[in-house]
Amino acid sequence: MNQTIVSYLSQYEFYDVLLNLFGNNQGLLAFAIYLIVALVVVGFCATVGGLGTYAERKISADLQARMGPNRVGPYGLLQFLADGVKMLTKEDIMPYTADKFLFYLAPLLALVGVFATLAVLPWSSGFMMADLNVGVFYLIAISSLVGLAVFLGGYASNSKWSMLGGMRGASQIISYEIPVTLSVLAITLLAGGMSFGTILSHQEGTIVNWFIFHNPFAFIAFFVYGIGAMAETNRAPFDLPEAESELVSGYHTEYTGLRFGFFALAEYIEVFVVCGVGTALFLGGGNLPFNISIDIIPTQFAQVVIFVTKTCLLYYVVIWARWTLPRLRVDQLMSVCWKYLTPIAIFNLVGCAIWLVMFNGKSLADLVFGSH
Amino acid sequence: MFIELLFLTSALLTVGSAIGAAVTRNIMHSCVFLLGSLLGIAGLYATLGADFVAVSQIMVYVGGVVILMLFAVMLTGGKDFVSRAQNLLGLAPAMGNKWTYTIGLLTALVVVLTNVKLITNVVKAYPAKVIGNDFPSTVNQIGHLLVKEHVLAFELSSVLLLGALVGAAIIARPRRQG
Amino acid sequence: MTPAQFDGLMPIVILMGIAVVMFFGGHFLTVLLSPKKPSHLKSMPYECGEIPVGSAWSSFNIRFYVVGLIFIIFDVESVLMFPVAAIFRELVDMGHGGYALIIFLSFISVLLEGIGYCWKKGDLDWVKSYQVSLKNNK
Amino acid sequence: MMGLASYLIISLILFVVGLVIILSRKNIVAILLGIELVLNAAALNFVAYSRYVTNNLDGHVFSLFIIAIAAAESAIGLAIVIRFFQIKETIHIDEATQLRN
Repeated sequence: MNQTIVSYLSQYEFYDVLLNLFGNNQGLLAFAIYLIVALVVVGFCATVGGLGTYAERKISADLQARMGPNRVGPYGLLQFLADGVKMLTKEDIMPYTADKFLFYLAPLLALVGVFATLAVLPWSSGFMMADLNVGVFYLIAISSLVGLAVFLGGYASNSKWSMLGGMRGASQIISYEIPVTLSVLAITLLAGGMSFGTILSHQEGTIVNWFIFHNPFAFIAFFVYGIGAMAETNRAPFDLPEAESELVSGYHTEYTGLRFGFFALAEYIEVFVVCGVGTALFLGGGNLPFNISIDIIPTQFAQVVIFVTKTCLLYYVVIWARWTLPRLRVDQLMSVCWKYLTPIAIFNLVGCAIWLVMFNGKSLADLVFGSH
Repeated sequence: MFIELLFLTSALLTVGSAIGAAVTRNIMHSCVFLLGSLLGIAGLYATLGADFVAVSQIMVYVGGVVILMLFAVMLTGGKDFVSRAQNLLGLAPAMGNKWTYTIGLLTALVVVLTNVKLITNVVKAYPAKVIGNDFPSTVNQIGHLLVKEHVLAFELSSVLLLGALVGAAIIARPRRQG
Repeated sequence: MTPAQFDGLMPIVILMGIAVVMFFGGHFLTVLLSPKKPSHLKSMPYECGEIPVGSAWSSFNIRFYVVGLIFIIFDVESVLMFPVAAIFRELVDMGHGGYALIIFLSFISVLLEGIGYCWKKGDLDWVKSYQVSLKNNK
Repeated sequence: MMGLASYLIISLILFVVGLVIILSRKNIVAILLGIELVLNAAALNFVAYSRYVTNNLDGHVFSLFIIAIAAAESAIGLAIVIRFFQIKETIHIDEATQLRN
């Protein structure tokens, strides 16, 4: 049942050719395939993270009726490569009063925390790297490492601004993890399992079978998840910990050069991962809204393309929200989380449970159209 | 073969950072070393086939307890946390004089001897089967166990969490300097 | 886990390895490429230009801890609820839906009462928690 | 090499290191840290036995509850430490001698 890329590829005949190439050692071949796929996924996500910065400037530019970056490469597309090279050649300064060991460790924790979530992202029903049957839960757990990295980054650089930013950032990330976990819990209720394979297989068919339209509570849970996810990646109206005007870019004030680059890369990839999880959980990642049989291009690649377009749509909404909504104060930030989001998330969870028991598992569409 | 590799790295990570947590004098470093050993223990759970327990260990300990400890260290006078106690051959901060250590060594010897005797019986009784009884997916079985046999414990744990929440909230509430 | 399922852990370890290799490779490149002109002024923590006074590691307000506390209690609650939620649909199909619902709702309602208590006692609000708690603790 | 004995040895080492931390540290937060290590050593034993000896998952449920109780315990312990610091301005274990402040 757990469909990973290795088990998917093993249906083809070139797999057996490869097998005896590797002296039919099953583990080694799986390791090689996973290594290649991991490098491809990491390269893709790094470019998407880089393009995220480019898209952010371009979209914010045309929201404010000005031209974004267009010098480097056609339409400024290679802007993020230029930023990368600039990061590499900047001097790497560490404040003399800083705590050397933690200052060095914080970006590594952030990077490991974000890259480990890529293992579970469901690109398509066949191309999942690791279809663990604790999939979604593992993703939430590993992304809590980033909150720790934010705190350690803020603490280690021993400047009042970054210390305050680190404390606020860590408390914001951990407090917004509760609404996200509760809305993901509502989806595990509906899907009857935590692995992305079961969640996706429950959303096949037309747009009506997506979990967002399963019942009104799941619909609200999508928005609770969206707001919580935006706050968890320090984006949009919740980016107080790194607010330029107040905390002089918060916890990574003292980080220069490539260390700051790692923090920024981890942040942008995490926004992409969070949007990807949003599409997989609520919008049936990889499943077309209308079921026409596309046999011209193999279904797996079509599903990957559909998954990536849906994620980029959500990414666009996140960037759009950043440049239209004002920034929240600290106490508003915390009261929104604890007094509005968490009660609504618990209400959704209870609602989903009652809905499942009352209509024993049938979605709104099944009741209305009366199918299966 | 991959499993032995994973077992070795997580065992080394666990034991190494546990000893690191004991040896470093800066409390923040020992918190980060505790984090390392907790991640190692999660890896050990993974090699034991307990995938749900490994992930809940990461979620609760790494995402919660360690951050809470770092907050507590910051809230209780971040100033003086390099412990200045005299230390034992420059390694672990020492406590007590040479008598305590001799008695400590004697008890340690007794404890280790009994444990070794115990473990030898266990080793003889259960030889290292490579993959013994493997469970297809632990999450569903844990769910069934929680709902059927351990229902009382499941409900009581919510009462326990409520008690912990209310108690800690009362204790940590800012009051007039009492 | 069956041996094949242990391979499910392989991508996680590989990706973490890639992150570590990328981190140290990046640092190796910066050591090669970037200029190194350390000066005392440059490595002073940023204080909008003034000379930084005192250490930043002074202690902070208590409300950061209350947030962490409530988070960890709800974290443990969601950990215990995930297995039950994962098999909820299976129980509904097996016909024990009502039984599972009772267990699930009683577990949540006990903790909902906890957050209600913190809300009323003023632990959740960020700034006024001192004045409100003074009024409550008269 | 991955038999039951190796897991027992690892949890023994963790237990002993946790005990050393509890005994040798003056900072109360460090003592709580030692308690966490001891609890983890016990939870590891449960899962190891449920893997190699019994073949039901009670060991997993047990270690889940150990994790839950350890989290609640450390939350309360740290709350007490913070109150103690507000009263006594220090978290050195030798100051905690009276029952009333």
